[in-house]
Amino acid sequence: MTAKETFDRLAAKFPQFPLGYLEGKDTAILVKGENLVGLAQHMRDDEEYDYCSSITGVDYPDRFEVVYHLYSTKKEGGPVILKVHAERENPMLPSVVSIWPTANWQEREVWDLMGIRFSGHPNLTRILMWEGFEGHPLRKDFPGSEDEYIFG
Amino acid sequence: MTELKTETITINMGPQHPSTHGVFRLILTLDGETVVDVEPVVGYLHRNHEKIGEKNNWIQNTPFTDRLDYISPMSNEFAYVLAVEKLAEIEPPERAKYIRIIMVELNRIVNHMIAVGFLLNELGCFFTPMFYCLRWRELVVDLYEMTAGSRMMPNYFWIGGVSADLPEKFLPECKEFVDAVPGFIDELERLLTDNEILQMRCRNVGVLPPDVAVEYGCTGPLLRASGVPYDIRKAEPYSIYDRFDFDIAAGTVGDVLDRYLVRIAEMRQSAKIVEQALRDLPEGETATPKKRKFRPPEGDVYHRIEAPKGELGFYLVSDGSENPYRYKIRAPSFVNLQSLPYMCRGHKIADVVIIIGSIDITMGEVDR
Amino acid sequence: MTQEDTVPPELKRNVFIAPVDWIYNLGRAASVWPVMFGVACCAFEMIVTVTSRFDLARFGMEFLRASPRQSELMIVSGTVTKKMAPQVVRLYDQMPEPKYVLAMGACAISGGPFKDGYNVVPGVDKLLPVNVYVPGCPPRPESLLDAILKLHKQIRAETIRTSPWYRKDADREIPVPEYGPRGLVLPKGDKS
Amino acid sequence: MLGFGILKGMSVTLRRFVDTYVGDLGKFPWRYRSRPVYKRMGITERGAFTIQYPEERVAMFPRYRGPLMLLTDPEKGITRCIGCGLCERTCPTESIKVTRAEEKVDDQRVPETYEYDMNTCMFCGFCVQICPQDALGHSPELEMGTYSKGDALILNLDQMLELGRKHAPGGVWPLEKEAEPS
Repeated sequence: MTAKETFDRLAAKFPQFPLGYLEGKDTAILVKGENLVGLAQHMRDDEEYDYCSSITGVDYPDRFEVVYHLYSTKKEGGPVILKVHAERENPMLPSVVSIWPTANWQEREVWDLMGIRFSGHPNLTRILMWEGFEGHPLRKDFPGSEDEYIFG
Repeated sequence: MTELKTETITINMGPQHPSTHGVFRLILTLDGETVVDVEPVVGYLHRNHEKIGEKNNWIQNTPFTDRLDYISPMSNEFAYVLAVEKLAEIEPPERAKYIRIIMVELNRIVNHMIAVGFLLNELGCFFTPMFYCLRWRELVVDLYEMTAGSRMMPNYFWIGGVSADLPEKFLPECKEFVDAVPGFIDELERLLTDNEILQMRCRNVGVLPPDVAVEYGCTGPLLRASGVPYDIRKAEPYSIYDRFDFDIAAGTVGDVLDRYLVRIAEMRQSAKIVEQALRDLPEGETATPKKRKFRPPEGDVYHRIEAPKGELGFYLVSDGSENPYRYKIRAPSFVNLQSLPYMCRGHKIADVVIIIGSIDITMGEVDR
Repeated sequence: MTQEDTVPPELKRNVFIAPVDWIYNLGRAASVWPVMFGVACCAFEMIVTVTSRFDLARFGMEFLRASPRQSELMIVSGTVTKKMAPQVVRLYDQMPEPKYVLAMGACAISGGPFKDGYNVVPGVDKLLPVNVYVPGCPPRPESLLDAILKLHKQIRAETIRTSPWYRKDADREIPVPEYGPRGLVLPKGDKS
Repeated sequence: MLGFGILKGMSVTLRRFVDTYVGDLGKFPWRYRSRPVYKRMGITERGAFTIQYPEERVAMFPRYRGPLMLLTDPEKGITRCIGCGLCERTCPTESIKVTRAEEKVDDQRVPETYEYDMNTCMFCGFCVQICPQDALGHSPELEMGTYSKGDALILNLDQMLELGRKHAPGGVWPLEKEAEPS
């Protein structure tokens, strides 16, 4: 099944969700943040996309984008890629941990390095950096860190 | 009989601990000897791969991928190179494709040997099986050094091919090695598989049911040991894996012993693939001409391969310049490690160590 | 003529110390036990150095010790990150004296390929006094063995009179860094 | 049967143990001769696997990537390097600094200074492969450990040329000489 067919079926099924179709190397479906959980629930329960491979945050000049790569361990077929946009100021998206528990650490990583909050996450703390670190290093405007500790 | 109620205690394990495969910390909540909860703390080897990857240009990133999962460098390069080739629509020459498969499958043999060796090490069989396994690793790193020039960080795969053709001695030596692998695995199995200590300590320890394994996003031997025969080499054949004849090993129970058996079976299958690749290896070019910089077209791409530890994916965003705009690594160890608390609950503290060993993590990849 | 007149005052104690030094250093150089402290990629090459092909035990080092309390050499094998830095210093402080540090690989020397990272300490010598540096990424096991032989040479040249280990006045405890909002900071309540 | 697996495992270990020493005895005088070996033990051979390092060395493979050296053209007697600085620009860790001399020697551009910084080098080999003149090579030097970092680990032009003359008198890399099989 091609990505276009998947998109058409989803768009027909959810007329209330405005979905966007993004052409590219990997075709993606653009979802609005508030519709993400509903669509994800459908993808897991009815379409058998039970395996969420990767959650990535990208820092574009005008927006943040979170990309979800969904696969199925039960049926053939390439990935379904969901893309969600978040605004630059105080980005906030719903968490999908309740649907795919694998999102737990990956969302924590996105929060730690990219600074996108996920509402409804059970334990949204820093994972790779320490608690109390300021800033989110993978943002393009991260100034770099400074130490005042030097062995003398 | 009433059960004794005890207070739970919290103990810290790591970051410097001989059994944590590097710098990895666990906060264990214990009720006596029984594990109530485990909280893994990672990030002690966070080396900023993704930030540095955005600073480097596309070609300069290959040696950095070697340092992700430093036990299987060739697989990391393979994933990155395939992702860039998908983005820029480059087709490597036929011979290079076969050479890549040979290297990656040799890597899988080494990785699983080390995983089995470390698992035995953590069972208390201190370093004797490890020495056997590492002796065989030496033979493979010799092949790497002969071909690429470095034991651990070969930097051998290039975008559009491999950096150099195989040396003359490679083919006979590789053949000799691959022919000897089944014999060695037989010996390892004679030494280990029927061993009561191994059976008693590993059977029904750290059981991960198939549905939970999929929920947690586990891949690789961890998922297959739970009885889900999901292998990206078969499910979504990349490169030229559809030309080889091999089987997917799968377990039934999903405990530590099954993971050990799956790894043993995968080593045999890898040896089989290398044998076929050596047989079919065509003559010809191995690389497109070397460039210092190149600019792939705009776009984003995700490519994943079946690395020895699980699904290794690269998500690359290009804005048409010579540096990646976003360079994200989906590391198998990082995702697989999430299932550790689930597997450890209810077991004794000594079992935590072997459960970590059976997941087979590398901290360079977990923390990136 | 008494002994006080013939022996110059600065030599008086050396006459006895020189052979003591020699025997003492010989014993110490032949049994430098490293701590099992693998940080990153180089750790694997360190483990390989222990195994049968290169056999570290030939140099009196037997096997890597799991506890810093029983060891005197810390092979810093890999990138020391800022998150790991307090633990590295704490491990070093826990080792009994005399203690030596061997920086293995480019990352431990200067941060190596990751020196630009926001979470990487640019060289372990920013934290600890380092005795021997081994370049390489990672160094071959032979290079590590050679560095250990160089360390033996350094140990044999030590004298009891000048080594910092045998002085009472020296302040040797290294302050453990703490996590700050922008990087490592000095522990609070400590003079610079 | 309880314990059978353990006995079987112990017999494998014991057989290996005996094998090693019996195999080693068979090669007694040869085994302790100090000479570079290509490989200590093959897959099928028996005997101790250990390389007695300071006395006995593994011969490096021709493609082994060690510290950099500058190759000298044996006919002209000067370096092949023209100081173009391509290696400097391709280095991922910024470990190379080259400046070009004003005057030509023998109708060829030459470098004035060359600084190779082993503090940060990650031995990826890009500089050697990108060099348009094939003037760079990897030396099979192993004993590079020092007691101090910084300047002690930076090789300058003369040191690199000397390394090149020592290890590659023919002025080509990969080094031609194949190690003798053991």
